[in-house]
Amino acid sequence: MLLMLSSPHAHGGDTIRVMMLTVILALLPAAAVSVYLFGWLALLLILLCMAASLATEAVCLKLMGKPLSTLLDNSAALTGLLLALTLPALTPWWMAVLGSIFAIVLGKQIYGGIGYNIFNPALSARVILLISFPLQMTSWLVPMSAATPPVDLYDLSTCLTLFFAGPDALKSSLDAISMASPLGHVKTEWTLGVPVEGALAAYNYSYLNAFLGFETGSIGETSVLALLIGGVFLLARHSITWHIPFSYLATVALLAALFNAIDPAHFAPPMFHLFAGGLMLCAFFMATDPVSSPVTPLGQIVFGVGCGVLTWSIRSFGGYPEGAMFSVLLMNCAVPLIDHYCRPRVYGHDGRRV
Amino acid sequence: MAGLLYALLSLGAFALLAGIILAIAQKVFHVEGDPMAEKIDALLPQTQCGQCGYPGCKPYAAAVAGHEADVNHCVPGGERTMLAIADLMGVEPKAVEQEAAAPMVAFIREDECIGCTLCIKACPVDAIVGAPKQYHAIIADHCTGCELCVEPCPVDCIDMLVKPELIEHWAWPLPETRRSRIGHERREQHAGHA
Amino acid sequence: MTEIVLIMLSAVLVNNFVLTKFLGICPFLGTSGKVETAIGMSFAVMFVMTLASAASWLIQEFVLVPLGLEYLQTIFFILIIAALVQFIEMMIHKTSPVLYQALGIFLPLITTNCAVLGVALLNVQQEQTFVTSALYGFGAAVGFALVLVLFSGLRERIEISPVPSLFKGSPLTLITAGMMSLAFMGFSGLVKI
Amino acid sequence: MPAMLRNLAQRLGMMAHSFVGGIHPPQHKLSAGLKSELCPLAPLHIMPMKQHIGVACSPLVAVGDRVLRGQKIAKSEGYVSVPVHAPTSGRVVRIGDHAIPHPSGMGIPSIFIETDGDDAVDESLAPLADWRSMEPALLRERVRMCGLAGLGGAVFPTFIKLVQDARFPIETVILNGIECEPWLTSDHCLMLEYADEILAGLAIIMHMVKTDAAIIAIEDNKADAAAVLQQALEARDDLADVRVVVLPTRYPQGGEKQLIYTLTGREVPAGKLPMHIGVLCQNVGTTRALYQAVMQGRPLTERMVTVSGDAMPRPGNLLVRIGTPMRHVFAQRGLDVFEQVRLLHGGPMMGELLRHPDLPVVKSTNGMLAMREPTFMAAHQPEQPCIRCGHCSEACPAGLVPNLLADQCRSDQFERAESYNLFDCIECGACSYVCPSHIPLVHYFRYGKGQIAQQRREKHFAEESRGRSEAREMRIEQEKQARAARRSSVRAAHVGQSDDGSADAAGEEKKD
Repeated sequence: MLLMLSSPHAHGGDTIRVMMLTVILALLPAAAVSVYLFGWLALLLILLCMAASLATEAVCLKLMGKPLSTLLDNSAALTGLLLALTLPALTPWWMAVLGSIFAIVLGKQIYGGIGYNIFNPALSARVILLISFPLQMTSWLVPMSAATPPVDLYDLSTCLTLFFAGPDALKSSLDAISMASPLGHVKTEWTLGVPVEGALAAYNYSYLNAFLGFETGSIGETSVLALLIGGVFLLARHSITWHIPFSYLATVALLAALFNAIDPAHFAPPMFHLFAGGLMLCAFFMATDPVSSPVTPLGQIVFGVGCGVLTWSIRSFGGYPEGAMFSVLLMNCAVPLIDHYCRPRVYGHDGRRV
Repeated sequence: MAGLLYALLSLGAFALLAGIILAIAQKVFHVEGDPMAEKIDALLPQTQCGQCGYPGCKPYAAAVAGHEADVNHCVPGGERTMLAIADLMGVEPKAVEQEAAAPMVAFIREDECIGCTLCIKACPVDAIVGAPKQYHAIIADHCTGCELCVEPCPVDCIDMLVKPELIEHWAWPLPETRRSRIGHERREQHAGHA
Repeated sequence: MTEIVLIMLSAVLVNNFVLTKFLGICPFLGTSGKVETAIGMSFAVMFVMTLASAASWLIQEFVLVPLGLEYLQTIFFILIIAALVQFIEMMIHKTSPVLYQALGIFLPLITTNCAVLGVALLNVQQEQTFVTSALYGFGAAVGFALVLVLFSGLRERIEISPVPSLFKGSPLTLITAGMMSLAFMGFSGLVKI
Repeated sequence: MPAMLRNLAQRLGMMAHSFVGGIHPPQHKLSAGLKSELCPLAPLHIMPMKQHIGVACSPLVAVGDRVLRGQKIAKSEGYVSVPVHAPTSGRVVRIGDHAIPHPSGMGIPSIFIETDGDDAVDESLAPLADWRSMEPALLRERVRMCGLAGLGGAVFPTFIKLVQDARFPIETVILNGIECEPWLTSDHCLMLEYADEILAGLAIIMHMVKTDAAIIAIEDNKADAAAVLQQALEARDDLADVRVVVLPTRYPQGGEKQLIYTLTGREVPAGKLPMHIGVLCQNVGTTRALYQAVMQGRPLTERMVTVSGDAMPRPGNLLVRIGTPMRHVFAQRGLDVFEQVRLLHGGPMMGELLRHPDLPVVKSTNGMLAMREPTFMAAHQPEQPCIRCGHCSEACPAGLVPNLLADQCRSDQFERAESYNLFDCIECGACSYVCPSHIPLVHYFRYGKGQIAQQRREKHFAEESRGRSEAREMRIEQEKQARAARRSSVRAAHVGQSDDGSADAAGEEKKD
């Protein structure tokens, strides 16, 4: 056997598997917080999404005649975990399974498998679910950190009933056990004419709670602290670079600060924007998904700024309370063009090339 | 009745106006010759071999530009030329009818040559030198391998030889990996459309 | 000023003709194979759409309404569009033969691009002024151009991907367009016009 | 992260300059610090007719001729070319094709010399001890005659770089002792043992290009060599403006363009040479060979070769005659069974895989590595899809985006690859080294470059053919017209005989 093998004949030893595993590890703090907040329900959701993703991936690989060992690259598990963390705790089991199938099939395998997807698989599935089931996807369960949680989420049987049979089985309605998320609350109140400060005061909003993750929301997006720990871990392990998270968060913060200074009644303060909704999760784990983000540093900054502008605009003016997911998907569309126009300067060439 | 008249008149007047503007535009933007033919000619290998059924590369280019000929008739150009032309013309690629063989050069066995000059007259690129009653010789660097000289030779003393490969012209092949074949699969798929 | 920005934003993003109103899908799919072609098509459509919406407003206001000929709207608008398309076709043939070849049948087919006629009819429906209808036409064209160019970038990337043979070509193209449309739903409600 | 800190440090002016990208592969310099040894003469030497970049040579000797060490046995056939010399005394036994260390495995014409064991030296070239008073052009001719080509591995004819051009005066000479390839220690060994000769060679180069400033660049994993050179430098009084600069180890620091940027903060513009920005870069091995050529009148017949690798029983640095079969060299260090062993010519990052050990040592052979099959295959795992992590563009010292380039090369989008600056790739291999998907990026670039070169040749040939074809058509047309004109004049003459009046008219027409 003599293949034509070109230099280099040495390799640094990085593998896709380890890179994906690193991201999964980085998500563990956020997952832990989600289990603390939503008890067994969060754990069930995470496990089901991961299992469904792996199973779907296995079926796809089988259908396409690819080796099943590809499963071991951990990418399907990561997609499942990411999807679970973006879902509300009240997501019924079948919706979670459906989402996982969407993520793997429509998000990834249809484009040729790992490395070829154009949109972030987890996010595209999340948006499909949001648009298909708007009620369930915007009902936020009251977490265990609340003063009087309506259901005991640390009780396995309650959670199993809730998960597989829905709130009706517990003889309670969706409304009784759910509450508004801070972003949703502010948006609704604003349409009713209540200024932002008033809305936040009425919500008993506290920055500390939001930072630690005691507000409600999708199970994995609540705790800024846990997500920051994961993000710093990724940065330290060189799994991601600072460009996207930094430019994304900085853009949102700058826009929010600017407009908050102009009209504090309409525009929420920067801290609120940074701590609320899925911004942190998106900035560190979704927008940085290597496959669907630009390759070059300049391109990544452009990408991050674009995400930031879109997120803030949709939150401030749009019909949806949260724009982080949409903004990442929208910027995913622009990645090929960003890659084309934001290439680094090549040695020996000055400035821009044709 | 008046309404109908108005309708007819206004529509007619407007159409007339548009017609006049377009007529002027036609004069201004008149296109001389066929720029596409030249662009296609530049892609052809210029062997002038006539295997496409046209007397040379330029006539074939003109035929393709005029949508009279398909893009896949250039045999020595092979798949790559076909794809380039299809790309330029914005049409679906078609399978090349004949596999392009390895590049060849003609060679005259001098001891058999009778010096009839028929091959010299046949050569489209003047790559054969010689005078009547003298041995003829091929300038290997000029020969396009079109084989047009083989037929006219009355004593069959012209051989087509495979062009020797030079180490300087050696090029790396694609890596032998599964993924590297995607490009080829894509081309094959295009070829399958024909 | 604010109004102008809002009209543009609305036409480009919120009510994007291709991804929200699903008009002009045919050239959107037909000319998005390569970025260069898409850019050429974008400019052609921008030219036709802007001029067509302005001209159709003029015709509507000064010919059709005074003469009570509103029922001839469609014919007149088509006539304007057809003339403009003829004009730009000659222009492109002269200036860029390669683009002319690449656009092929889709260039004359701008005539029947429902987005162009759509914008002219919508302008009349929404009782826009001359300036706003020209702006709306331009905005719609920019929106068309934006998604066309973005989409062509995506398609160039898909082109070199090992897509399962079942989905090769138009199936995946349509799915991707659908995903883009989903993403554009994020803009809904952004501008209330 | 280190890249980020480095960039930051650069911005803040804490570090002078530093090329972008780069990697830190494990050094594996097993043979570092080992004394060089002479490789015993092999019974047969094989001298390929082209061991440099440029035009091949043609033999000057015939089968049966006796040759002496240093005798010119092949002359250069073009400007970018240097002659070949006999490595030892002996008899020419054959002239014919033999495989050379080249990825194609193809052979080129070579001269086979059977060693007679005397090692008698051809003394026809006199030492030029008073080089200081000599014209640079004369010294340059000596460098050419002695067959010098860049011994760092690129083997570009040295004399061409030593040209003096009034428009581009050389300001700084850079002596490249970086040797950033893992495993290799041949330059290191030379610097430790022949510091004086290297400095003397440097002095000659500086005289030839008329400059006083030079920088000797050494990576910090060779601090001992830097110290030795510094000491030798202080012992000389003619090299006052020469500095020894120790750089932090990073691959590919030794790349000419990268090194020039690191040391001077200037980039060699694309398509230009270092000369155009007033810099001359020479490898330490070449510099020592230049010293030997000028001061001792010895053509290039020998070079330092690192023999190493994890399958090598006794790694070391050997002074090997050019043309020595590699099998002979490996045998000196205890390797004579080549099963489950992969042989590399050069370092692991830019070296070529050899198909077998029956190849001659050539001027570019800076190292010969024998790797165990598992070690080797660990670096060549099956290719997986690109996940666009961007590590390759972070590592690229040329500022390219390797993953996009590879996509383009793979799908034959060569025009686009060119517009993405494919030809600015220096093939250092940093991208493939860091790729978590094990994509052989450099291989794709080589494929792309080869295809583009071939297309250019074809295009050039097509244009020439078109010219010839058009000339022929024009000639045929002219002949036809001439014939037609002749025929009509003949006919006119014919008609004239039968009818005088009309003949006159025709004649008048002709006059007009």
